[in-house]
Amino acid sequence: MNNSLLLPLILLPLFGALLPPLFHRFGRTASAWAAAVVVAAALLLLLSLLSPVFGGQTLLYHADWLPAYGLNLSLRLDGLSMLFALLILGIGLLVILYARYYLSERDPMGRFYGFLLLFMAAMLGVVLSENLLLMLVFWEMTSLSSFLLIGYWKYRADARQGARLALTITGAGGLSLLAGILLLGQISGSYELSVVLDSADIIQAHPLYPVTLVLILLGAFTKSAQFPFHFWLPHAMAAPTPVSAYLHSATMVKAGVFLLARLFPALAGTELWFYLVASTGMITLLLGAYHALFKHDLKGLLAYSTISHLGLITLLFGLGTPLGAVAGVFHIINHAIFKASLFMAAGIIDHESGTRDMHKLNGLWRYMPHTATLAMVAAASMAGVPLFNGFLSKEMFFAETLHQGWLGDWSWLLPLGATLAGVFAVAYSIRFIHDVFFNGEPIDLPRTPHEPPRYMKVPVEILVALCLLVGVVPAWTVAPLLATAASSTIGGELPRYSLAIWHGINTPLLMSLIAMLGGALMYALRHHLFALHARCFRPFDAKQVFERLLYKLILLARGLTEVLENGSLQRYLGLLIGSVVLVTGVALWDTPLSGPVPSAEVDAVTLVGALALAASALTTTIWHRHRLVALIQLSVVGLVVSVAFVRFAAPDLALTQLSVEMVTIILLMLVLYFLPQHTPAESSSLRKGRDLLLAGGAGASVALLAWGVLTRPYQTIGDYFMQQSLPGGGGHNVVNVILVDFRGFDTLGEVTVLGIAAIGILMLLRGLRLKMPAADGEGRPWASDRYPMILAVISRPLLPLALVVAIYLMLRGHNMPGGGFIAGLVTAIALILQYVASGIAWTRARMNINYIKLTATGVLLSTLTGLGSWLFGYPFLTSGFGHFHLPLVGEFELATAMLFDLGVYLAVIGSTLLVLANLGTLTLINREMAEEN
Amino acid sequence: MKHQRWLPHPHLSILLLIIWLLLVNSVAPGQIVLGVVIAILVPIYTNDFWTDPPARLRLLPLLRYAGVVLGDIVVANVQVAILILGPAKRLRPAFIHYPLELESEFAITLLASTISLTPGTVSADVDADGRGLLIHALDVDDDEALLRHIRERYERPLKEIFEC
Amino acid sequence: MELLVSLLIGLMVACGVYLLLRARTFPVVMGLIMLSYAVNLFLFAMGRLGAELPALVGLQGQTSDPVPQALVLTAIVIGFAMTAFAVTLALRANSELDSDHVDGVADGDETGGGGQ
Amino acid sequence: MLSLAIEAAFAMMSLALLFNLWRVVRGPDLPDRILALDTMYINTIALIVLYGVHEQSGFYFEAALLIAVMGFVGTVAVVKYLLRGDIVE
Amino acid sequence: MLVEIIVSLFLLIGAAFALIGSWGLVHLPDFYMRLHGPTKATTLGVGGMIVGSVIFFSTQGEGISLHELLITLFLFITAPVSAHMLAKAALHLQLERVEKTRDVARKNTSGPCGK
Amino acid sequence: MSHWIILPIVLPLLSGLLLLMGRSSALLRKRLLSLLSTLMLLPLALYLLYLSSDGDYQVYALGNWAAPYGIVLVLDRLAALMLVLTALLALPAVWYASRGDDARGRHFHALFQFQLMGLNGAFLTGDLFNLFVFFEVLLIASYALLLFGGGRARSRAGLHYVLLNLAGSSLFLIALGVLYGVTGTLNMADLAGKVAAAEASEAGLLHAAALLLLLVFALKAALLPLYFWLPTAYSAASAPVAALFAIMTKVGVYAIVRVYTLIFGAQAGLLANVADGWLWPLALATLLLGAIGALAAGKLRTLVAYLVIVSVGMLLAAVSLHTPEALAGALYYLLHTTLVSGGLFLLAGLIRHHRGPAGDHFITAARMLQQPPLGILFFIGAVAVAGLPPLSGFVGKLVLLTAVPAGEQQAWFWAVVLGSGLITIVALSRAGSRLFWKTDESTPAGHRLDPWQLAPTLLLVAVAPLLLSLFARPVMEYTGAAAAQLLVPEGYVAAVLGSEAPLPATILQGGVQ
Ligand code: NA
Ligand code: NA
Repeated sequence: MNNSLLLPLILLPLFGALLPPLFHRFGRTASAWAAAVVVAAALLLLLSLLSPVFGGQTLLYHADWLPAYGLNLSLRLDGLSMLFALLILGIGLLVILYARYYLSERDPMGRFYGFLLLFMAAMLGVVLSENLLLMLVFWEMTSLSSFLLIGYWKYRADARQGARLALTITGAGGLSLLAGILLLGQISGSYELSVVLDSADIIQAHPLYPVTLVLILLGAFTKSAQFPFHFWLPHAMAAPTPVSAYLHSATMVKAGVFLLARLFPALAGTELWFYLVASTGMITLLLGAYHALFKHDLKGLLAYSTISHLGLITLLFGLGTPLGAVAGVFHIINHAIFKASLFMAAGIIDHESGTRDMHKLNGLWRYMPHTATLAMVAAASMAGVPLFNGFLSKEMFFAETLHQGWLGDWSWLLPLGATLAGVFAVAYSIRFIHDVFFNGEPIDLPRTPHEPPRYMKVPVEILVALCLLVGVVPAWTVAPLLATAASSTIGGELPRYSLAIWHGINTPLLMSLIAMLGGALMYALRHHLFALHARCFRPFDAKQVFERLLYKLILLARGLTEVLENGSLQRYLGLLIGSVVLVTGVALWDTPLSGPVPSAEVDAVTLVGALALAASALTTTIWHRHRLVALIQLSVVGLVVSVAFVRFAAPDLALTQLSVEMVTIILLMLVLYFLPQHTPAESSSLRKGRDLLLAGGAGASVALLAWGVLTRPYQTIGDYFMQQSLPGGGGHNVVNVILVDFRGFDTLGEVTVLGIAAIGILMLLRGLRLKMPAADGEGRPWASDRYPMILAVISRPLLPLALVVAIYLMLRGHNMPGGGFIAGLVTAIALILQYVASGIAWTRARMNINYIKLTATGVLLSTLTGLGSWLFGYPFLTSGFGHFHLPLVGEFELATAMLFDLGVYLAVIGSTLLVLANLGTLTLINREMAEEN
Repeated sequence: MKHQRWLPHPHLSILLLIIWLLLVNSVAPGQIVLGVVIAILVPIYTNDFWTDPPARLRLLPLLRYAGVVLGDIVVANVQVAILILGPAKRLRPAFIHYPLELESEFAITLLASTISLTPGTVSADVDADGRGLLIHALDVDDDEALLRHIRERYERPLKEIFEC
Repeated sequence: MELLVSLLIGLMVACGVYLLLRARTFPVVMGLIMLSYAVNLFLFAMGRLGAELPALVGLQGQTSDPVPQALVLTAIVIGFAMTAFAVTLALRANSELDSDHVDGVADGDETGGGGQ
Repeated sequence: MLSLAIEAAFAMMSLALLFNLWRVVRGPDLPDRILALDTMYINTIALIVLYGVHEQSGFYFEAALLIAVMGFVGTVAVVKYLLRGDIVE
Repeated sequence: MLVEIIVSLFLLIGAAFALIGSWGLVHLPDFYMRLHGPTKATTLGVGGMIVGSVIFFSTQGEGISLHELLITLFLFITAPVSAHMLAKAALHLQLERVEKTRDVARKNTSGPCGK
Repeated sequence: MSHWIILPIVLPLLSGLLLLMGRSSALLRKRLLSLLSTLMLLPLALYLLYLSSDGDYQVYALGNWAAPYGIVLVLDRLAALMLVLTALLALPAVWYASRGDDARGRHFHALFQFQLMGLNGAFLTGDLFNLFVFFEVLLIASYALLLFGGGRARSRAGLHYVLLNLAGSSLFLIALGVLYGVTGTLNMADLAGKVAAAEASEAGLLHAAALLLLLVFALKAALLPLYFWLPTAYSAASAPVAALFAIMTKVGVYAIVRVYTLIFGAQAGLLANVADGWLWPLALATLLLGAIGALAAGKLRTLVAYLVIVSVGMLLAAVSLHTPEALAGALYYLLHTTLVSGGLFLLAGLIRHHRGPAGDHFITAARMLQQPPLGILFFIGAVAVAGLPPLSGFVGKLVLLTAVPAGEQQAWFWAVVLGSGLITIVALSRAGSRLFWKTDESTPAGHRLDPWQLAPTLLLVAVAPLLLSLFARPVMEYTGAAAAQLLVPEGYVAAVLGSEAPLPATILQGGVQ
C-alpha cells in the first residue's frame, strides 16, 4: 500500500535543484551533468514502477503532514500520473541536454538548471499528488518556479513583465483553485483523490457544485491558457526557448488539462461541465489557431498553436464522454512530443540565425537541412498529417465532435468548429515550414545560419522519432501507456477505441481532408488574409494592457492609501476619539444612565473648587495659543485636582500630584524655551467645529460613564486590603502597602517605565541642535542676571531642609501618607532648584552623580529586594517585616518593603534629574556649539 | 571642594534636629536618636552645596531678631489690611533704593526676606554689585523714615548676628 | 456631588481632547496633561466619593477605597514619564523638522500630507 | 461655635480663592497670573490646614507642608523663564 | 470652650487676612501694588490657621502638636523668594505702574535691571 | 509554585539594568550580555512551554498574595506560546542589531531588554491593571527604540506613534476604571466571574468598558480605522527594531484574544462575545486595505509594514469567530506572520545597506554586489508571507480558510483573503522584480554581505517558515490545545481563584529582642 519509492521521485529533483548551482563552479557541462544525472535517476526510478502501474495498480504513499486539516503528504502513481511523470522526466532530460547548448556563456547556467529542477519537482508533485491540497501546494510551486524561469533573462523588460503576467494570472487561478478544492473537500469530506473521485454523485448533486466547478475550472483554465486567460502564454515566450519547450509543451500548461483529466470522474458528465469546459475549449481552439496563423514570430506562432491545442484537449474533456477523455489523454501525449520538438527547432533557428522573425527567415533549408527535416516532421504532426502521431489523436477528436449529445439541433457546430480549427492548424503548420525553410532568401539575418552543435539536435531527433513511431505503429508504442493513462483518467472501464491508422473512409477522415486542403488553400491566400487581419484587428498587446492596468491599479491603491493615511495626526486622533464616542454611545444606548445610589450633597467649598476647575480648564483651552498663559491656567487645574484629592480623603494622591505638578512645570518651562511662544491661528472654523464636536462627545462619554458608575453600588477587593494591610503588610497606610507590597509588581513596572523614559529622553537629547531665542516672545532681550542672588542663597540651605522632609515622607510612608516616590520627587525638586538657582556648572561641581546609574541602582535595589524572597522560598516580591527593640530607641519596625521603597526613591531621583538636568544642559551644549561655529 | 567634617554646620544640624522632631511631632527617644543621625548625616552630604554659610552666627540676637520681625509682621499686617480695604486712590506707592551696609550674601538675603515678609514693603531687586536693595513700598510718605526704620530695626541686628 | 464630579471630569476630558486635536505639539502636550488629570480623577472616583477618612488602618469611619488610589498613583507616575518623553520628542521633532506642527509641515499648511 | 467659625472661615477662604482665580484669568500680565497662582498655592495651604481642623485629622498636614516647601518652585521656574528664557543654565 | 473660642478666633483671623490679601490682589491698581496683597496678608493668613490648628490639635488630648509650625517656617523661607522673583520679572518686563508711584531710586528710574 | 514563570520578566529587567550600569563605551560587552540574556530566554520559554503543555495552569502569586487581591502571573498554553515567539523573534533581531545598528546611539541593548520585559510581562500577567503597566513598559521602550538612531522620518513617525499611544493609554485607564468601578476587582479571572454574573443594570457600563478596551487593543494591533500610524512608524524604525516590532501588533492581538475569551467570551452572560460584531467586518476591511496599501508601497519596508496590517486583519477576523479551529489557526498564523515579517524587516535593512542611495525604494538602481543570497531570501520570504506553498504562510492561510464555518461568513472571508492574497502576490512580484531584476548591471553597489547579519535574517525569513510548515502538525496540535484551553476559561478561573489563599508571609517575625 505505502510505496516508499514515490516520495523520492519528487525529492530527487527538489533537492537535486541545489546541485547544478553547486556544480557550476566546475563548469557549465558539470552543471548540466548534475542536472541530467538527477533527472535520469528519477526517470529510472519511475521506470522501475512501470510494470505495476501498467498492470493496473495504483501505487500510493501516505505520510501525515497536517491530517487534522486534511493536508497530507499522500502520493499516487496511476496511469495518468505515470504518463505525466514520464513526459515531465523524459522531456525534461532532453531539455537539459538541449539547454546546455542553447544557453550562452553569460547566462548563469547553474541557476537555470536549479530553477528547472525546482519546477520539475513541483510539476511531478502536481501529477503525483493523491491529496488535493498537496496538489495545490505543488500547483502554486509550478507558478512560482515558472515565474523564475520566465524571468530568467531578468535584464529584459519583456521577460520581467512576462513573468509577472504569468504569475499574476496563474497565481489568481491558483487561489481560485484553492477555494474550489476546499469546497470540494467540504462536499466530499476528504481531500484524498481516492475518496473524491468516488464521490461524483454527492459532488454533482451538491448545491455548491456549480461554484466549486467554476472555481476549479478557473484554476485549470488560467494554467492551461484557456480563453479568456490565454493572453499570458505568448508573453511567457520571453523565456529562453528550452523553458518554452518544456513548460509550454509537456508540463506547465498541461497542468491545467491534467487537472481536468484528474478530476474528470468527479466533476465531468454534467451539462454545466459540458457548457463551461467544451465551449471554453472550442473558443480557445479557434482563437489560438486563428492567431497562430498571423504571428510572424516563430515562438509566437507556436505559442498560439499551443493555446489552440490546449483548447482542443479541453474541448475533448469537456465533452464528458469516456472516449473524449481517451482522445484528450492521447492528444496530451502527442502534443507534448511534437510541440517540444517544434520549440526546440525554433530555438535552434533562433540560436543559429539570431532572429525568430518570419519576415526575415526564409530559405533556411539551404543552411540547415537536417534541422529543417526534423521540423517538417514535427510540423506535419502538428498539422495532423497521416502517419504522424498528431493525426491519430486529431482523428479521434474529429470523431468525438460528431458524437456529443448536449447541443441537440446545434450539434453541427462542434464538427464545424473542429474542422475550421484544423484548417488553420494546417495553414500555420505549412507556414512554419514554408516561410522559414523555403520562400526565397533570408533577409538580413543577424548571423549566417548553419546547423547547430551535434548534441543540440539529439533531443529533437528523439522526439521526432517518437512522432513517427507513434504515428506509424501506435499499437506497439503508445497503446499500453494510453490505455493505462486513459483508464485511470476515466476511473472505470475503458471504452472501445482503435488506434489504427486506417478506419476506412468516414466523416472524420473527410474532415481531415477538408482541413488539409483548406489549410493549403488558406496558406496560399495568406497575403490577402494577413492584410485583412491587419485591417480588422488592431494589434493587441496583452502585456502592455496588463502593465497599464497594473500601473493604474497601483495608482488607485496609492490614491486610496493617501486618502486614508494623509499623514495627519489630527485625523488619526480624531478617528480614535470618534471611535470612542461611537462605541460608548452604542454600549450605553439603551442602558439606564443613573443607578440607585443616592448622591451626596455638594458643599460650598467644593462648589468653588469646581468652579475654579471648570474656569481654568476652559481658559486653558481657550487661550491655548498663548502658551505660557495657558500653562498657568493648566497649573490651576492641577492644583485644584490635588486639592480634590485632599477633599476626597486621598492624601497620598494629593502629595504625589502636587510634587509631579512642580516637576512638570519645570519640565515644560525647559522645553518651551526652544519652542514658539505662540501657536499660530491656523485651524479653520470647520476644523474647530469638528474638534469641538469630538471633544464634546468624548467629554460626554466619560461623564456618562463616571455618572453611571458613581450611582451604582459595588463590592471591592479594597476591603481585603484594609483588613490585611497591617497583619499581612505591616503598614497602616493601605495605599502605600498596596504600592510596595500587594501590588508592588505594578510599582516595579512603573519605576521601570520612569527609568526607560529617562533613558529614552536622554537618547532624544543627544546631538540635538536647537535654535535658542535671543529674545522673549515680545522681542525683549533677556535679563542679564543669570543667577538671582536671593534665589541662590535661599535654595542652598533649603536643600538639607528638603532632604529632611523627604526622609520623613519616605520613612513614614508605610504607615502614613508619603512614600518613596513622593520623597524622591521632593529630593529631585530640591536638587533641580540648585540647577535653576546656581547654574549647571556650580551644581555639577558639587554633585557628580551619574543619574543613569542612580536610576538603574534604584530599580535594581527594588528588584533585588523582590528576588530576596526566593531565599526564603517565597514568590518574587514577597515582603517581610518585623518589630524590633533597641535600648534607648525603643520598639521600631523594619520591613523589606522599605528597602523596595528605597529603590523607588533612588530611581525617582535618578530619572527625574536625568531628564531635567539633561534638558537644562541643552542650552549649554548649544551655546558651546554656537560659539564654536 | 570636598572638605568633609564631622559637623560642617552645627547650627544647621540643630535646626535639622528641631525640624525632624517637629515633623514627627514626637520627642520619643527613638525619634531623637534618628533625628540626631539625620541631623549629622544630611549636612555632611549637602555640605558642598552650602559653601558660603555665615562665618559666625550669634544665636541669642537671632532669636531676638525673630521675635521682633514676627511682632512687626503682625502689626504691619493690620496696617496694610486697612490700607487694602480702603480706597486705592489714597495709597502712595514708591520704589525706594536702600543702600546696604551688609556684605554677606546670606545676611542680605535675610534682610531682603524680612523686608518682603513685613507687610507694606517688597524687596524687588538687588543691585548688580550687591550694594543696594530696590524696595517697593505700598504706601510711604517719608522715604527717609522708612530707610531709617529698616536700617535700625533690621539691618543693624543682622549685622550684629552675622558680622563682627 | 457625584453629578458635579462627573461633569467636571467630562469637561476636563473635553478640554483635553480639544487640545489634543490641535496642530502644534505644545498644545497637544497640554491636552495630554489635561487628559491625564481627568483620567486620574476618573480612576480615583471609581472608588466612590463618599469617604471621609483616608485609607489608613485603625480609623473609625468610612475610609476611602485604597485600590483606585494605588492605581492612580501608578498612573500619575507613568503619565509623568510619558509626558516628559512626549515633550522631549516634540523638541526633537521641532529641531529635525523645523516646525512644531505635529505632522512636521511648514506653517500655514493645515492638513498637510505628511504621507510617506 | 468652632464649627460655625470653621464654616465662616471656609466661606472666606472660598471667596479668597475666587479672587485669586479672577486674577489668574484676568491677568493682565503674566506676572499677575503667576502671582495669583502663587497666592492660590498659599491660600490652599491655609485651606488644607483649615480642612484638617474641620476633619479633626492630621493626615493632610503633609500636603500643606509640601506646598510650603515646594510651592514656590513653580513660580520660580516660570519667573526665571520670563527673565532668562533659559531656566537651567 | 475657651479653647474653642481661641481656635475659632485664630481660624477667623487667618481666613480674614487670606481674604484681605486676595482682595488686594483683585483690587489694587498695578502689579507692584498687588504684589503686597498676597505676600503680606497670606503670611498672617496661613499663620492664623496654623496657630489655630496647633492649639486645636494640642488640646485634643494626644499631646502637643507643633508640626504645623513647620509650614510657617518653610513658608517664611520660600514666600519672600517668590515675591522677590516676581518683582524682578515685573521690573524686567517693565510692567506699567500707577503714575503716582514715586521713584526714590538712587540710580535710574527704570530700575536697576534696565540696562 | 515554580519561580521559573517570573524569569522571563526579571531576566531582561536585570540585564537591562546591568547594561545601564556599565560604561557606555563597552559596546562589545553590552552586546554579549544582551545576546546572552536574549539567548537564555529561549530555553526558558521552551521550558515554560513544556510546563504548560499538559494543560495545567501555572499560577504565580507575586508577593505571595493570592488572586484576586495580589497580582498573579498565569502561564497557560497561549502565554507560553507567546513567550517562545518573543524569544524566537528577539534573538535574531538583537543578533542582527549587534552588527552595527546598535552603535547609532546609546543604550540600544538596555532598551531592547526592557522591551522584552514588557512583552513577556504582558503575556504572563493575569491582572488587567498590571497588563496596563506592562503595556506602558513595552510602549515606552518601543518609543525609544523607534526613535533610535534619530532622523527626520523617525521624528515625525515617532511623534505620531507616541501621541496616539498616549491617548490610547488614557483610554485604557478609563476602561479599567469602569471595570473596577462596576466589579470592584482587577484580576482577570475574577473579572470573568463578575462580568458573567453582571446584571442588566450594569451591562451597559461593562459593555462600554469592553468596547473601549477593544479600541485600546485595536490601536496596538493596528485595526481599521486605527492602523494608519503603522506604515510610517514601522518603516521609519531601524531594521532590527522593526523586526522586533513585528510582535508589537501581536500584543494587541494577544490582548484581544485573552480578554475576549476570558472576560468577555462566550460564557460572559449578557456580555458574551461583545467584540465579535465589531471585529469581524473591521478585520476584513483591514485585511483588504492592508493589501491595497502593500500594492501602493514605494519601498520594501513600507510594503512589509502593510503586510503586518494584512496579518492583523487575518488574525482578528479569525479571532472574532471564536471557534476552536479558527483560534487554533490564528495562533499558528500568528507565529508564522510574526517571524516572517520580522525577518522581512531585517532583509529590507540588508537590502537598504547594499543598494546604495536607492535604499529599498522600488526604483532602478545598481545591482547589489552579492545579489543572489538576498534575492533568494527575498523570494522565500515573499512566498512565505504571501501565503504561497509550501511554506508556513500557506499552511496558516489554509487552516484559517477551512476554519471559517460554511455560509455567508465563509464566502466573505474567502473572497477577501484570496483577493488580498492576489494583490499581495502582485505587490511582492513587482517589488522583487524592481529590486532584483530591473537593475543597472554596470557597477554593482554595496559591499560584501556580513554573514552575521545574513544568518539571523535567514533564520527568520527561510528557516522559520520552512520548519513551521514541515512541523505544522505538532505546532497545530499545540495551538489547537491552546485554543481549546482558551475557550474553556472556567479552567483559568478555577486555577487562579480556586486555590486557598496562602497565608501572608512574615519572614522577619520576631526579630531582635
Ligand atoms: Na538650560
Ligand atoms: Na515687606
